[in-house]
Amino acid sequence: MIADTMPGRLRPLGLGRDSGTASSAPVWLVFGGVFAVAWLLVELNGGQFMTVDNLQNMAVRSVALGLVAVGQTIVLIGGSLDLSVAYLVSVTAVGASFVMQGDPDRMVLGVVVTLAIGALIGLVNGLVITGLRVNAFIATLGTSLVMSGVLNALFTNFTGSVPRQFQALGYNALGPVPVAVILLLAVVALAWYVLRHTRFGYHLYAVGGNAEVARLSGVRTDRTVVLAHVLCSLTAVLTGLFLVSRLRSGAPWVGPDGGYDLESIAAAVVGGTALAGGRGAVAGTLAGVLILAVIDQVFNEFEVNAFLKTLIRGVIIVGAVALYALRRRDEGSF
Amino acid sequence: MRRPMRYRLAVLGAAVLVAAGCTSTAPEEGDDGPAGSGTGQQSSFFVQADYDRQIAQRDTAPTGPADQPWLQAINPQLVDTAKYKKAGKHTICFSNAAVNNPWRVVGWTTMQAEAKLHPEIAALTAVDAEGKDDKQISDIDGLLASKKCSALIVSPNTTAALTPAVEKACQAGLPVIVFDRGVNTECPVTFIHPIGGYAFGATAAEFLTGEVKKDGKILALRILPGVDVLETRWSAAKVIFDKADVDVVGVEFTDGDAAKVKTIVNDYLERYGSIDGVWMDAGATSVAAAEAFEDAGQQVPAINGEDQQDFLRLWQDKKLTAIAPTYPTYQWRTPIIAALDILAGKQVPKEWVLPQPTITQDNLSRYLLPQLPPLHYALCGCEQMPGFPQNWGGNQ
Amino acid sequence: MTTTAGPPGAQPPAVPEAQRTAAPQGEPAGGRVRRLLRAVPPIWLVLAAVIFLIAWRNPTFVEPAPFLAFLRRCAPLAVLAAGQVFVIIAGEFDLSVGALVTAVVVVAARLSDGDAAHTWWLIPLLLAAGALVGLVNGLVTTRLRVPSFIATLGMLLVLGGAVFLWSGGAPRGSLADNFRQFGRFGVELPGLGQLPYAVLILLAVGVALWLLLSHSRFGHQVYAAGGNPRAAALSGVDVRRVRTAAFVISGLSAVVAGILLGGFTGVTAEAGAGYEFQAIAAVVLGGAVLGGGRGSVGASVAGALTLQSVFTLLNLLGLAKSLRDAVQGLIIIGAAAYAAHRLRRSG
Amino acid sequence: MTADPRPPDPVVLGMHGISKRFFGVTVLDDVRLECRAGEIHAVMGENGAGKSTLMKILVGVHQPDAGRIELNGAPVRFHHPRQALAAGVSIVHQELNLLPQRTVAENIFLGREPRRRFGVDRAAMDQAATRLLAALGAEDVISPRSLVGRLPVARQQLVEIAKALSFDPRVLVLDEPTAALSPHEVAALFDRIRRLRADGLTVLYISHRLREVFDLTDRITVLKDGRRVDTVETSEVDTRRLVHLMVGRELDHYYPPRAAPERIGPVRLAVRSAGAGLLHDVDLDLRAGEIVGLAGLAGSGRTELARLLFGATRMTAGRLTIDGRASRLRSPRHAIRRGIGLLTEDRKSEGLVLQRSVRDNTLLAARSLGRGAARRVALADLLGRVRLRGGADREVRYLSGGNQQKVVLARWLATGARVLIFDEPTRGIDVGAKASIHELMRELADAGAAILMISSELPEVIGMADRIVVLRQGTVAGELPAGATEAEIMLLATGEPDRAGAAAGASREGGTA
Repeated sequence: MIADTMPGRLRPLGLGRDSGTASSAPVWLVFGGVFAVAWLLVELNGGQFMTVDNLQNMAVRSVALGLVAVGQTIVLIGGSLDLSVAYLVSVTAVGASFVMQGDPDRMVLGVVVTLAIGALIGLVNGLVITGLRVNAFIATLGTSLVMSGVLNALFTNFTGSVPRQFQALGYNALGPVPVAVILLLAVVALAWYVLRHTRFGYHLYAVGGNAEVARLSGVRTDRTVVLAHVLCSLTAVLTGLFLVSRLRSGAPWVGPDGGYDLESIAAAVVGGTALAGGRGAVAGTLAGVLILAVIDQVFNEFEVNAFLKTLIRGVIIVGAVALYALRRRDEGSF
Repeated sequence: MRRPMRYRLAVLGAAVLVAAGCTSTAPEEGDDGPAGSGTGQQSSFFVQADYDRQIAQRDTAPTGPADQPWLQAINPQLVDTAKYKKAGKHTICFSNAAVNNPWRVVGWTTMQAEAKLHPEIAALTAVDAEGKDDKQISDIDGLLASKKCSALIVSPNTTAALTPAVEKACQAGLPVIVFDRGVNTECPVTFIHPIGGYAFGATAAEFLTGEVKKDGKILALRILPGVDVLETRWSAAKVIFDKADVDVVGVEFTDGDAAKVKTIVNDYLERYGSIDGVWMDAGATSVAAAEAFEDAGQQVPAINGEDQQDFLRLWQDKKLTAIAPTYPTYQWRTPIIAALDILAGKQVPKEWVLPQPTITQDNLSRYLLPQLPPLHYALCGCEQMPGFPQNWGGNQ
Repeated sequence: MTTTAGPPGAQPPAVPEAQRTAAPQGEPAGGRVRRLLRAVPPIWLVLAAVIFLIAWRNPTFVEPAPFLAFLRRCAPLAVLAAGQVFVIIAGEFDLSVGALVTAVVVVAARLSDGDAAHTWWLIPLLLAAGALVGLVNGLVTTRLRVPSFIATLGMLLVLGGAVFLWSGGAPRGSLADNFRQFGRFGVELPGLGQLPYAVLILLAVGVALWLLLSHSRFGHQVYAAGGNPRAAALSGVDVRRVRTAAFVISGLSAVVAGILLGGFTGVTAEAGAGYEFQAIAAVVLGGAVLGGGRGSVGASVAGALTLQSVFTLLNLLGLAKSLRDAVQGLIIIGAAAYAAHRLRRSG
Repeated sequence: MTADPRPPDPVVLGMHGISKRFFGVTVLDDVRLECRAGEIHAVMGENGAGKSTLMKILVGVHQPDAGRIELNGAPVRFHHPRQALAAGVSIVHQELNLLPQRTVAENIFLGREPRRRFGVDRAAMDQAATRLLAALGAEDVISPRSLVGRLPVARQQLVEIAKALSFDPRVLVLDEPTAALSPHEVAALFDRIRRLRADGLTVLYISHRLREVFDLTDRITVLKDGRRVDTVETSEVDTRRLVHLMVGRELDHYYPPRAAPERIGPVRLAVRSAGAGLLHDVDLDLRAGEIVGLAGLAGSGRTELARLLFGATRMTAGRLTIDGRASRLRSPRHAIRRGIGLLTEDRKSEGLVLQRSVRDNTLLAARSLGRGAARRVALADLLGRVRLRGGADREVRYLSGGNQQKVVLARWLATGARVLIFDEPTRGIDVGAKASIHELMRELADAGAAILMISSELPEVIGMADRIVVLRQGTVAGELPAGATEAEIMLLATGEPDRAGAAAGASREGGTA
C-alpha cells in the first residue's frame, strides 16, 4: 500500500473522514453537471425544465428504483448482492392489492403482511448465503425463481386493488413535494443513519471490506450479512408498495418488467458503491438514481429511441465504474 | 460447522423432493381425460356479455369506406366533441406502452406515417414507456407537465394500471384517445380497438373444431397468463372447445419463446404420438409450432396463426390447413385521424370498433407481401402510404 | 505457518490427518469406490436419474430419434455453458452472452435476408464479431478494472440496444435454409433416423473446448488464474491475457449457440433472452464455483442437459409452468450448496 | 528444563502440553508457557519455531490438538478470538489486521463501538481513540478520523497496538510489534509497555531483536522446532547463551558441504545501486554454483529484494545484468524467460494453486512460457529429481509443507531456471524435509545454478551459504564469508552502532581469509 504522510490528510477535519461520504461527493458533482446540461438542452429545445410539475415528475420517476437501490447498496456494502428484489417487488405489489381488496380498513394489514413477507425472503436469502455458503448471485437467483414460480402459481393477473386512500402515497403531494419523494428521502436518511451511526453499519462496512478482519475483531459476520439482506428486502417491499399505489393493482410482472434487479445494482455502482463490498454510501446511490432519472427525462424530451437509451445506459454504467476504478488506483489504498 | 451443514442440505433436498413429489400426481388430472376436459377453469377475465357482443360483431357490416378499414366502425355511437375544437396547427402527444415486439414496431411505423399525411399536425410527440406501467404513468404526467399537447393518445401498457393516469389526463381538459388496450374509465373521448380477443380466439377455435376429426387431440399454446387481451382469446376458445367434441390434451404457456414452443410440441408428440390441431393465442410462434411437426417428420395439423408474413408464406408453400384471425395493425392509423377529428370538432364514435378481418385459404394470396420482412404484419393498411415498403423494413 | 486470511468459509487451517491422506492414497476398498464415484462429477448421476425418470414415464424418449431431438434442442444452451465455464473458472462472469445470441440471430437475418449465398461469409463474420465482443469484455474487465459483472452487464445493454436500434426495433430479413440447417436439420442415418448437425456441432465444440481446458497449456493457466491469481502471476502466467482469452472463448461459443438457436427457432426477437442466467446456472450445476478455480466443460454441458431435461420431466409430470421455475430455483440452490459443502469438507 | 520453583507473583497465564499439527506438519509439540502477573515475557525462536502459532492458539484463532490453557488457574478454551478478548487476552498480530477504508477510530473499536441513545457515539469513540494514541505518543501524528489506508505502515502498526490496548487486556501479546517502527516510536512503545506492566498487565513479547528483549523483558521462553527449549530470567542470560538456546543446532542438523572455490563460476545475475520502494543502493552478485545467503531482520527488505530480482516489483533505480547482459525485468513472466525462478516465502498464497494437482502446479511455469519451453518436460523425471514420491494427480493442498516446497522447486527445474531465489525455503517444514530441501539446493548449485537464499534462520544461512549478505533498512549492511558467526550477522543486521564497525571489520578479515 502507498504510504501517504501528508499531515494535512491526518488532521481531524481533513479529507476522507469516512470512505462512504468521501466517495459520494463526486457523484453529486456529476449529478449537478448532468442536471445543468439537461436543463440547458431542454430549454434550448423549447421545453420546460425548471417547473414544479417537471421537477416533481423527475423526482417521482426516481422513487421506485431509488427505494430498492438503497437496499441494494446496503447488501453490496456488505459484500453481497441481491437479484431477487425484482420478484419481491412483484410479490409485494400483488400481495398488497390482494390483501387490501380496495378496503381502507385493510391497508395497515396489507402493509404489515407484505413487510413480513419481505423480511422472511431477506432472511432466507441471508441464511442460504451465510449458512449454506452459496454465492449470493446463485442464491438470490434461485430464490427469485422460486418466488416467480409460487407467485405465478397463485396469481395470474391483476388481483384485487388498493383503496384510493392508499394511492395517496403514489399521487398526493405535501405542498410541492410528492409524498413518495418524502418516503424516498426518509428511507435514504434512515439508511444513511444506520450505515453511518449504528454498530450494524460499522460492522457491515467491516464485513464487506475484509470479513476475516471483522471476524477476528469479534464481529458476528454472518448475522450482519443476514440483517443486510433483510433490510434490502424491506426496501424492495417499499418499492412494491409504492408501485401498487401508483398502479392501484398489482400484477406478477411489474417487478421483472421494471428490471429492478440489475437496474438497482447499476444505480448503486454508478453512485460509487463497490461491487467488491466495503465501500459505498446511500447518498451516492441517490445521486446515481437521480442521474439516471434526469437522463431519462432528457431522452423523453428529445424522444430518444428506447434502444438507443438502453445502449447509452450501458455505456454510462461501465464508464462510471471504470472511472471509480481509476480513482481508486490513484488513491492507492489497498 | 459440518454437521449442521449436512442437516441443512438434507432439509433443502427434502424441499426439492416435496416440490417435485407433491406434483407428480398432477398428470392424472391433466392426462387423457374425457373430451374437452383439458381446458381447465374458465378465465377470471371471461365476461359472457362481451363474448356474445364480439361474436355478433364479427358478422356486423361496419360503416365507412370498405377499402379503408381503419376508418370503418361497427355500430358507432357518435359523441359530440365541439368543446375540444381548436384552430391552428396541433401537437399530438402519444404515450406508447412500448415498441418491444414486431407488432408494435409495425404499428408505430404506421402511426408515424399517418401523422406525416396531415399538414395540420405540427408535431407528433411520442414517449416510450419501455413496457413499464410506472414509467408510462410518469410519462403521461410528464406530457401534461410540458403543457404542449393539443391531444393525448394513449396505448396503455396494462388496462388496470393506467386507468388513474388516464383519468388525470382527462381532468387536465385534454381530449384523450385510447387505443389497443382499454382503460377502466369512461373519460377518454374515444376508445379505438378492433373487435377483440373473444372474436380472435373463437374464430381460430371454430376453424379447428371444424377441421379436426371427432375426439381429435388439440394442443393450445398460450404466451403467458394474466394479460387481458390474451386471456379473452383463450377463454373464447375454451367455450368453443368445451362445446365441441374435441380433446384438448394440453394448454401450455410458452413465454412467446419459439424454442420453448418447439420443445413443448415435441414433448406432446412424444407423449401422444400425434396432435390433430394446434391453437395459438398469438401468431408470433405459429411458424415454430408448425416446424416442430416438420422436424418430427409429421404432417402439420390444422393450425392458426396471425397475419405475419412468415406464417402466411409457410401456409402458402406447405399448403397448410390454416386460418389467421388478426388483430390489425391499421388500428394505429385511426387514433391520429380521431385526434384531428376531435380537434376539428367533428363527431367520433365513443367506442370506435374497427373491423377485424380473418385470413383464410381463399383470401390468403391478397395478404402475401413478398417484398416485406417475415415478421411484418400484413394488415397494416400501409400499402398506399409514402415510404412503403422501405420504412417497414421491406425492399422493392 | 500462514494464517487463514480469507472470507469466512475458507477452508479451516487444520484438516485431520486421516482425511488428508485418505483422498490421495485411498487404502480401503470402500474408500477407492467412493473415490471413483467422487471422480465422476455428481451432475452426471443427476442427469442419468432425470433421464431415467423421463424414460419411465415416457419410454419413447430414449429411442434414438426422440433422444437426438432432445439433444438438438439442448445444443445451444450446452454450447453456451461450455464457453461460459472458461470465464467462471477464470474467476469472472459473462452476462453478455444472452444478448450476444440475440444479436447473432438478428444480425444474421438482416445481413443475409434469406439469401443462401451469404451464409458462407456470414458465419465467419459473426464469429469475428463474437470474438470482438469477448475481447472488449476482457479488456474492460482486466485493463479498466471494471468488475466483470458490471462490464458484461454493460455489454448486455449495449448489444441489446445497438442491435435493435440498427434493425429498427424488430428483426428484419430472414435466415437462409442453409444457415438454419445447422440448428434444424441433420444427416439421415439408416435406422436411426436423423442425426442433427446441432448434436455433431455440440460434440465437436464440446470436445474441442474440453481439450483446450483440460489438455492444453492455456487451459491449465485458466485454472491457475482463477484458483490463485498471485501464484499464477509469479509463475509467469499473464493473468490478464488469460482472462481476456476466456471472455473471447465465451463470446465465440455464444455465436455458435446463436447460430444453432437461430437455426432451431428461426428469426425471433426473443432468441436468447435470459440465456445468460441459464448458462451460469448450468455451469454451477456442473460443480463450478463462482469465484474461480473449479469447473469443467463436460460437467457444464451435463448441467445444461440437466436443466433442459428437468424442464421436459416437469412438463411430462404435468407440473404447472409456474412451479417448474420454483423447482428449478431449488435445484440450482441445492447444487451450489452441495458444491460449497464438498469444497469445505475436502479441506 | 527449569520450571521456576515458587514464582514471586502468581501465575496469570499457563499453557500446558500444547500440541498442534497443520497438514501433517508438527508445528507445536507439548509446549509449556507460564507468565506471572505484571511481567514482560519474551517468546523467542527462529521463524518457524512455532511462536506465532502458539500465540494464535492462545488468542483462539486456532484450537490446539492437545494441551490446556489456564487463566488465573481456571482452565479456559477459546473457540473464537471474541472469547479470548472478553477474557482479557488480546494480541497484535504480525500481519496487519486493519480495514484500509475505515477510519482509525472505527478500526480500533470495531465490534465494540461506544453507543449513545441513538447509535454509535462517534465523538466519544474519537476521544477514546485519541487517548489510546496519546498513550502511545502518537496522538499528534495520527488522527482518529483519518483513513487507515492512507497511513504509513508504521502508523498502521501503532493503530493495531492501540486497538489491542483498547480491550484493556490482562494479557497482551505483541507479535513482532516493532518490525516497522522508528526508534522514537519503539521508545514510546516501550515506555507504554512498562507502564502497563506497572499496572499489573502481563505482556507476551515476541521479537527477533535481542537488544529489545534484553531492554524490555523479565523472562524469556525459547522455542525451537515447535518445542520449548527453556524458560530463563532475562537477567541471568547473555546474548551468546540466548542465541545458543535459540539456534544452537550445529549438532542436530546436517548441512551439505559447501562449494569448493574452483566450482564457483561467472556472475549470472548482478544488480548495482538498485532501488525500489524501501530498497536503495543495493549491490549484489550471484555467481553460478554459489549459494548466497541473505540475512536481515524482519522489515529489512529481504523479500522486497527477492521480488525485485524476479521482476515482481519494478526497479526504480540502478542496473541489473543477467549473464553480463543489461536487462530490465518488466514482469515475473519476463524474468522467468531470462531463466530466473522464485520460491516465495508464502507457498499457500503465492506459490501454489492449492486445488490443482501436483502435475499442474509443477508444469505451471513451463506451460505459461509458451513456445520457448514447449519442449517436453518429463514430469516423472522432475519429481524424481526433487525426490517427491506419490502420484502426480494429488491436489497439492493435501501435501506436507516439505513436499509442497518440492513441487515449487520442481516447477523451476521444469523451466530450466539458472538463477533461483529461495525466500524462506524451509519455513514451516519439519526437520527431516529440511535436510532434503537443503541437499537439493546444493545439488542445484553444483549443477551450475546461482542461488540466493533468504532466511531468518541464522543456522540455515550459516550452514548453507557460501557467502552471506546482510540487509539493514533497505540496503546492504555488509557481507560475511562462509562460516561467519551468528553474532557477527546479528550485529550487522541490528546495526548496533558501538560494535557495527568491529563486525564489519571481522567480516572483511573473514572475506580475505
